[in-house]
Amino acid sequence: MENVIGLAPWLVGFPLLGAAVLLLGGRATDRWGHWLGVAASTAAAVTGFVLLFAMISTPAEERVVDHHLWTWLSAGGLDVDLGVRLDPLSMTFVMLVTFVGTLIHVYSVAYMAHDPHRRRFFAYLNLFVAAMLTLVLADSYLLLFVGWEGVGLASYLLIGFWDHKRPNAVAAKKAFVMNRVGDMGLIAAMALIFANVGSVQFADVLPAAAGELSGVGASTATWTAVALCLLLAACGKSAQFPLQAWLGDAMAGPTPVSALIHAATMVTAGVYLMVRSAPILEAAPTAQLVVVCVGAVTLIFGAVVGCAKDDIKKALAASTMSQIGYMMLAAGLGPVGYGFAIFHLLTHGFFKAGLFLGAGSVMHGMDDEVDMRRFGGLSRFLPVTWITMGLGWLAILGVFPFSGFWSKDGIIETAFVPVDGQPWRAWLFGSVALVGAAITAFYMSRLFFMTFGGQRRWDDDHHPHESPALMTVPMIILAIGSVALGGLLAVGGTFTTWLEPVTGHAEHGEPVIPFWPLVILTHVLVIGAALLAFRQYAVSRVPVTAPRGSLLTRAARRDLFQDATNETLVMLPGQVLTRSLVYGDKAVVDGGWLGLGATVTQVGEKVRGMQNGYARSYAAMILTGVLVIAGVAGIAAAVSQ
Amino acid sequence: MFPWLTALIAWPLVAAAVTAASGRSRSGAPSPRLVALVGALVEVGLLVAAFVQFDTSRAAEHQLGQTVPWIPQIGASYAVGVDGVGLLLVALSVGLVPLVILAAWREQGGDTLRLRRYLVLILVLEAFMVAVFSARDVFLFYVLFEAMLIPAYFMIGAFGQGPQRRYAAVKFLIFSLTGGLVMLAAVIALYFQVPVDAQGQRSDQAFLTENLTGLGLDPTVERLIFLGFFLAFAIKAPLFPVHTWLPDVAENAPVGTSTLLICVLDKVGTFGMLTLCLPLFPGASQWAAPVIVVLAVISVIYGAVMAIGQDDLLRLIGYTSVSHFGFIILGIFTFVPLGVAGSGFMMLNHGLATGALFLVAGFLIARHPARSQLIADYGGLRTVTPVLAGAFLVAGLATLSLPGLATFASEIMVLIGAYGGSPVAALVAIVGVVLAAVYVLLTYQRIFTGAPAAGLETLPDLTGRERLVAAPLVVALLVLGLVPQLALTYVDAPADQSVVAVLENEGSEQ
Amino acid sequence: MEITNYAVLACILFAIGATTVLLRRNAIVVFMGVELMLNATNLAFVTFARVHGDVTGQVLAFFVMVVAAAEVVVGLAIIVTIFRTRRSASVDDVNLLKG
Amino acid sequence: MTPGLEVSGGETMLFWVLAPLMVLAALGLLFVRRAVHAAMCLVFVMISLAIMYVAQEAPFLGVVQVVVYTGAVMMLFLFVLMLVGVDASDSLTETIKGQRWIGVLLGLGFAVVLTGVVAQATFQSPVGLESANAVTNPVALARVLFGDYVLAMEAVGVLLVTAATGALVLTHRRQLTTRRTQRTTADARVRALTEGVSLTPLPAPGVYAQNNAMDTPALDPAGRPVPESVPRVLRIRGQERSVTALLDAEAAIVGTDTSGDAVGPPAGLPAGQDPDSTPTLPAREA
Repeated sequence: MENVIGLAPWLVGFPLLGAAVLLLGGRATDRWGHWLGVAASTAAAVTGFVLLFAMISTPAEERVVDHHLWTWLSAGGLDVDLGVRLDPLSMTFVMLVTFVGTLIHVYSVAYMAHDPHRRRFFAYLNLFVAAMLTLVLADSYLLLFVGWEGVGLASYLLIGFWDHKRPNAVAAKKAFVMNRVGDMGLIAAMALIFANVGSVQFADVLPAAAGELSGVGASTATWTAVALCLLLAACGKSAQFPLQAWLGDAMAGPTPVSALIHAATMVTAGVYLMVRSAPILEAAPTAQLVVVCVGAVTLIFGAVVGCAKDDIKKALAASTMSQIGYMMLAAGLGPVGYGFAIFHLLTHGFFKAGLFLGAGSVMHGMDDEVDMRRFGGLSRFLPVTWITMGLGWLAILGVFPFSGFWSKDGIIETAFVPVDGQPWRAWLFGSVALVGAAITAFYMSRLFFMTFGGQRRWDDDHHPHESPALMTVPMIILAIGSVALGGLLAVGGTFTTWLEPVTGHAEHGEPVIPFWPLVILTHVLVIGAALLAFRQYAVSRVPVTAPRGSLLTRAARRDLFQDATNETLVMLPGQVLTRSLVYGDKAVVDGGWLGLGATVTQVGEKVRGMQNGYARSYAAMILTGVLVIAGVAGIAAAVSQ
Repeated sequence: MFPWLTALIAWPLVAAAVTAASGRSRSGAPSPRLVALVGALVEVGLLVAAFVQFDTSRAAEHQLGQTVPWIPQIGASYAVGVDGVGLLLVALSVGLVPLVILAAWREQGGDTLRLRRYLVLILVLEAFMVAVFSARDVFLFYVLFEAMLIPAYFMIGAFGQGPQRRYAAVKFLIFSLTGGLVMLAAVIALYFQVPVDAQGQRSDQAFLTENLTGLGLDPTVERLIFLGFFLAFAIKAPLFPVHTWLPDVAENAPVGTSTLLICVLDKVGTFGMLTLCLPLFPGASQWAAPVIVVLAVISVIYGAVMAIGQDDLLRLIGYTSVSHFGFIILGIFTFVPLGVAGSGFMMLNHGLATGALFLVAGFLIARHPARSQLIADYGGLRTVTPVLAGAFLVAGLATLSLPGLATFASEIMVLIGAYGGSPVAALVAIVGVVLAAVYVLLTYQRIFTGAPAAGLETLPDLTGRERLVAAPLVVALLVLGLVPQLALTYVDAPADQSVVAVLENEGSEQ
Repeated sequence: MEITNYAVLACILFAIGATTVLLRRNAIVVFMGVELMLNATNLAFVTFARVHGDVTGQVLAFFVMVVAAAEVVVGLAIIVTIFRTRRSASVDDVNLLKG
Repeated sequence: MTPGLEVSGGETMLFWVLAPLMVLAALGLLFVRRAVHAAMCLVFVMISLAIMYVAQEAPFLGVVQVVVYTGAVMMLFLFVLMLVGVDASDSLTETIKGQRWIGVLLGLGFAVVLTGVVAQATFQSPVGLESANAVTNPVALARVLFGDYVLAMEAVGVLLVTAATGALVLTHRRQLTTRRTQRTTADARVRALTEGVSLTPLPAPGVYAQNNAMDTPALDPAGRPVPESVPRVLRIRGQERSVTALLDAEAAIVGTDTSGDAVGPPAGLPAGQDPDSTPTLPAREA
C-alpha cells in the first residue's frame, strides 16, 4: 500500500491535467481533444485499479492511509494539509467515479460527435471527475469542500453547456445557487468544528467526535449542530428535501452529464459526506433521526414525482432523488446502514448510469425527443438499448438476483430494525422504504413500458435507430454491472466487511419482520406494481397528450409545487427585498448623505448673501470683529481688575 | 542596507516624469504608454528584488525601510518599512499598475496626450500607494492618505467615461476628505498624548507607530481618537453606511481607475484598521468591535443584495466590493488570529479578483458599439467571444470565492475565524456566500448566455494584449488558491501580533 | 494735562478714519480714511515712545510712513487702472468678490 | 501728575486748540461732498499732527510727516483726483442696505470702546525723551533705525522700489492697437463726416472785448452762442457763462444799445472766420 500511495494524487491529477490542456489548448485540440479526455479518465481508472489491488492485498487494519502532499493553509492556528486519505470508502468512490466516469466519457465521444464544442464538453467532464475525486480523496473537510464546490462548478458548466438557450443557463445557475445554499451548511459546520476541535482534518475531527481523544471534544448539542449543518450541505448536493428543486432542471445538460451527475458524481457526494462523518452523526442521535426523516421524505417525494413525469430524463431524475433518499435513510440508521448506503450507491451508480445512457441512446435515435408519450414500441428498433435498459430496470426494481436487490433490500431490512428499542421508528421508516420500493417499481416500469412497450406513438419523420458501438458498449458493460455486481459483493457480506475499517463493525439487529417474509413481501409489492404499470402502459393505449389526471398527478407533474414554494418563500421576498434596498440605498442612505450635503450647501447659500462683494461691507465685518475682540478684552481687563 | 521601499516609492515618480516628457511631437520619441509600461515593469522588478530581501521569518517586523527626520519639530519623520501584510499590498499595487496601463492602451479615445496625462497620474498614484502602505509614521501616513486623493480625483473626474464623472469625483473627494480631516484631528490629538520628557519636549520621532503603541491612553481619549481614525478608514474601506460614493465612482470612472482605486487604494482603509487601529487603540477597538462587526455583516449582506439589484455592470462590481470589504472588516474586528490573517490575505485576493473582474468588464464594455454599461444591453456573448466569457467567468468565480482560487482560502479563513469571535455574525455572513453566487452567476447569465443580443453578433474576442492583462491575474488567483501558504507566510505573523496586542491589553485591563 | 489725551485723540481719529472707510464710496476718499487711520496709529506710537522714553516707537512710526507711502503709490495706481476700465471711482462698482 | 514728566502749559494749550480742530477736519472726511475738500481736510489733520509730533519731542518725525504726507502723499492724491475725479461728484446717498447705520454704529462703538479702554488703562508714569534725545532726536532715531532695524530698513527700501515699479506696471497701458498717426486720425475724421462729426477742430471759446475766458461760448455768424466751444468739464459743472449775460455786461460798460442797428457781425466774433461756413454742430460728447 505504502509503495503505491504516491499514485493517489494522480487520480485527481490526470483528469485535471486533461481539463487544463483542453481548456487552455483552445481550438488546436479540437481534433483529438475528446480522446485526450477519455485517456485522462482511463488513466485515472487504471490508477484506481492499481490502488484497489494494492489495498486488497493489504491487511484490513492498514487500509486507511493518509498521504501528505504539502501544507496548504497554515495560519492563525488552522493547519490544513493538502493530502489524500485513501481508505475503503474513498476507494469505493474512486472506482465508481473513474470506472463509470470513463464509460460515460467513451459514450460521449459518440453522443457528442456532432457538437462543435465537443472538446469543451470533455474538458468539463474531466474537470467534473477531477473535482469528484478531490472530494472523495480529501483528508480534511476543507479540501473536501474544494472538491465539493468544484463539483458544483463542473455541474454548472455542464448543465449550462448549451447555454445559448437561456433556460439551460437558468437551470445551471439554479443548480449552483441551490448547491451554495447547502454549502453554507458545510462552511458553518467547518466553523463549528474548528471552534471546538481546532482542526478540520479528518484524522483529528472524527476521533474527537467518536470520543476517542481525551481533552478534545464537544457537547452532544454541538455535534448535533455540526451534523445538521453537514446534512444541509448534503441536501444541497444530493438534491434531498428541501433543496431538491435543482435536480429536475439539471436535465438541461447533455444526457451523459445527467448520467455522470446521477450515477457517479455530484449527488452521491452528500451520501459520502454523511458516511464520512459517521462518528459525528453517531455523536448526535437527534441529527441521525433528522437524516432519516429527510431521506424518507425525499424517497417518497421523488417517487411520487417520478410517477407523473412524461419526460424520460426527468422521470429518471426523480428516481435518482428517490434512490438517494434511500441512501440517506440508510446513512441515518447507524453503522449497518452506512454499509448499505454505500453499497446501494455503488449498485445505483451502475444501473442508473446504464438507464441514463439508455435514455440518451433513445433520444439519440429519436432526434432528441424526450416525451415518453411519443415513444412506444421501440424495443424492435433499439434492441441493445432495450435489453441493457431492461436489465437496469430490473436492477432498480430490486428483483432477485439483480444488483439492486442486494443493496435496496438491505436498506429496507435495516430500516425495519428498531433503534434504541423504539419499534415505532422501525415500523415507520420500514414501511416508508417498502412503499417507496413499490412506487419505484411502478414508475420505473411505467418508464420502461412507455418507451419500449405498447404501440408506436411517434411521427413518421422520426427514424429510430440503434446507437453506434461506442455508445452501446458502455451500456452493455454497465448492464453487466447492474446484473452481477450486487450479487458478487453481497455474498458473505464482502462489501460490508470491506467498509469496516471506516464505518466500524456492527452487528445486524433483528428486524421487526423476519428476513425471508420481508423479501417475499417486497417482491410481491414490486412485482404487483410492475404488473399494474404493464397493464396501464403496455397493454392499454397511452394517450399522446397527457390527460388532466388527478389532483395528485397534476401536483406531481409540477414537482409537488417545489418551484412554486421556492419562488413564493425565497425568490419573491428576495426580489422585493432587493428592489426596496436598491431604492432605499439611493433614497435613504445616499439620500441621507446628499441631504446632509444639501443642508450644508443651503446654509452656505444663506451665508453667501453676506459676501455681497462690497468692500465696505467686508470692512464693516472686519471692524465688527475688531470691536468684539476689543470689547471682550476690555471687559476681561475690567473684570480682572 | 539598501532602502528598497524608498526606491519603490521614488521610481514611479521618475517614470511619471519621463512619461510626461515623452512623446512630445518628435516622431522618433517613444510613445508615452510604452515609457509608462516599461517604467511600471521596472518597478515590478524592484518589487521582486524587495521580496527576495524580505525575511519571512520576521514577517511581523517592519523591514526594507529607513527612517529619516522630516519635521523633527513636530516629531514627524520619513519612516518607511513594511511587515508582511504591507508588503503584500505593496505587491498588489505594483503588480496591478502595469496591467492597468496595458489595459488602458487604447483608452481615452486614442488621444496620445490625454492618455499620457492619464498614465502619469497612474504612476504618481502608484508611488503614493506604495508609500502609504509602507509608512511607519502616522503623520506621514496621514499626508499620503490625503495626497492619494489628488491623482485619484483627476483620474475619475477628468478621464471617466460615465456621464456623471465629475459628480462622482467630487463625491469621492468630499467623502474622503471628510474622513481624512476627522483623522487629522485625531492625529493631532494623538500627538499630544505622547509623553513629554524633562524639558517638556516630545520626541522628535513622536509620530513613529512604535512610539505611539502602548501609550496607556485614558479610555475616553483613546475612544475618541480611535473613532477619528476609524471613520476615515471606514469611508475609505468602505463600510455601510458610508459606502455610497463607491458605486458612483465605479460607474463613472474609467475601469483602470476603478481597479486601482477599489482594489488597492481602498485597502488603505482596512490596512489602517489592521495596522493602526488595533495596535494603537487596543482598548477602543474592543470597545467598538460589536458595532463594527454588526456594520461589517450588514455590509456583507447589503453589498451583495445591492449587487444583485444593479443594472449597471460596473456599479454592480462596486457593490460586490462593499460586500467583500465587509468580510475583511469582519475578520479584523473579531480578533481571532485566523480571521485576521484571512483578512490580510483577503485584501490581496480581493484586489486580484475584483481587479480581474473590473478589467475584463472594461474589455467587454469597450467592445459594445455604444460602450453601454447596462447589463440588459448584452446577451449571448459566450458563443461570440468565448475567451472573454471564460475570463469573466473565472474572475466572477474568484469573486464568489470558488475553492481552488485564492479568494476561497481567505474567505473561509475569515468565516471560520470570525466564528470563533462572534458566531452569530459569522453565521449571518455565510449567507453572503450564497448571495455572491447569485450576483455573479446572474450577471454571467444575463451577459453571456442565451442568444446573442442584436448588434453584438460579431464582436471580436479578446486580443493578445487583453489576454496578457487577464492572464497574470488568473494565474495569481490559481497559484495562491493551490498554495495559499505562499502568501500566508507573510500574513500570519503580523496578524498574530495585532491580535496579541488587543488581547494583551484586555489582559492588562482586567 | 495727561499725556493719555494724545492716545484718546488717536483713538477718535482712528474711529473716524474707519467710519470713512465704511461710509464713503469714492475710492479715493476711502483711501484717505485709511491714511487717517495710519496717522492716528502714528500719533499713538509717538505718544507711547514718549511715555516709555524710547525712540523705538518713533522708528516704528517712521516705518509706518514709509510703508504707507508705498501703499499709497500702489493703491492709487490700482484706482487709476480701475477707473480707466470702469469709468468709475466708486468702490461699490467693484464687487467681483460677490459670492 | 506723575513725577517723570510734566506736560508744559504751552503744550496743553496747543493740544486743546489743535485737537478739536483736527477732529472737526477729520469729520470733514465723512461729510464733505467733494473729494478735493476731503483731501484738504486731511492735509489739515496731517499738518496738525506734524505740529503735535514736534511738541511730543519727535521733531524729525514732524518734519517727515510734513514732507512725506502733506508733501508727497497728499499731492499724489490730488493728482489722482485730477485724473479721475473732476466730474465724479460723490453722492452721499447710501446704496448698500443698512450700511450707513451699521457704519455709524460701528464707528461710534469703536470710538467709545477704544477710548474707554485707553482711558481706563493705567500707564506707567511717562518717562519723556529727554535722555533718549540727548544726542538730538534724528541721531537717536538713526541709531535705532540703522542699529536694531537695519534689516527692516533694507526691506522697506526694497518695498519702496517695488511699489514704484508696481505703480508703473499697473498704470502702464499696453499698445494694443496700431499706433494712431496723424494720417489715421485724419482718415477717421473724414470717415466720421457722415455721422455728422465736424471735420475741423471744435471752435475755440469766444473772445469778447471785456471777457476772454474758457467759460464763454463763441458766437456763430448768426450771433447764436456755440455751446461746444466751451470745454466739456465746465459745461458739465455748469460753470459756463451765458452769452446774454456777457453781452449785457458789455453793453452796460460800453453804454451802447446792443439790440439796435447793428449790421455787421457782432463784436467778438473770432477774426478770420467766415460766418457762412460755420455750421451749427450738434453737441459732441466724447
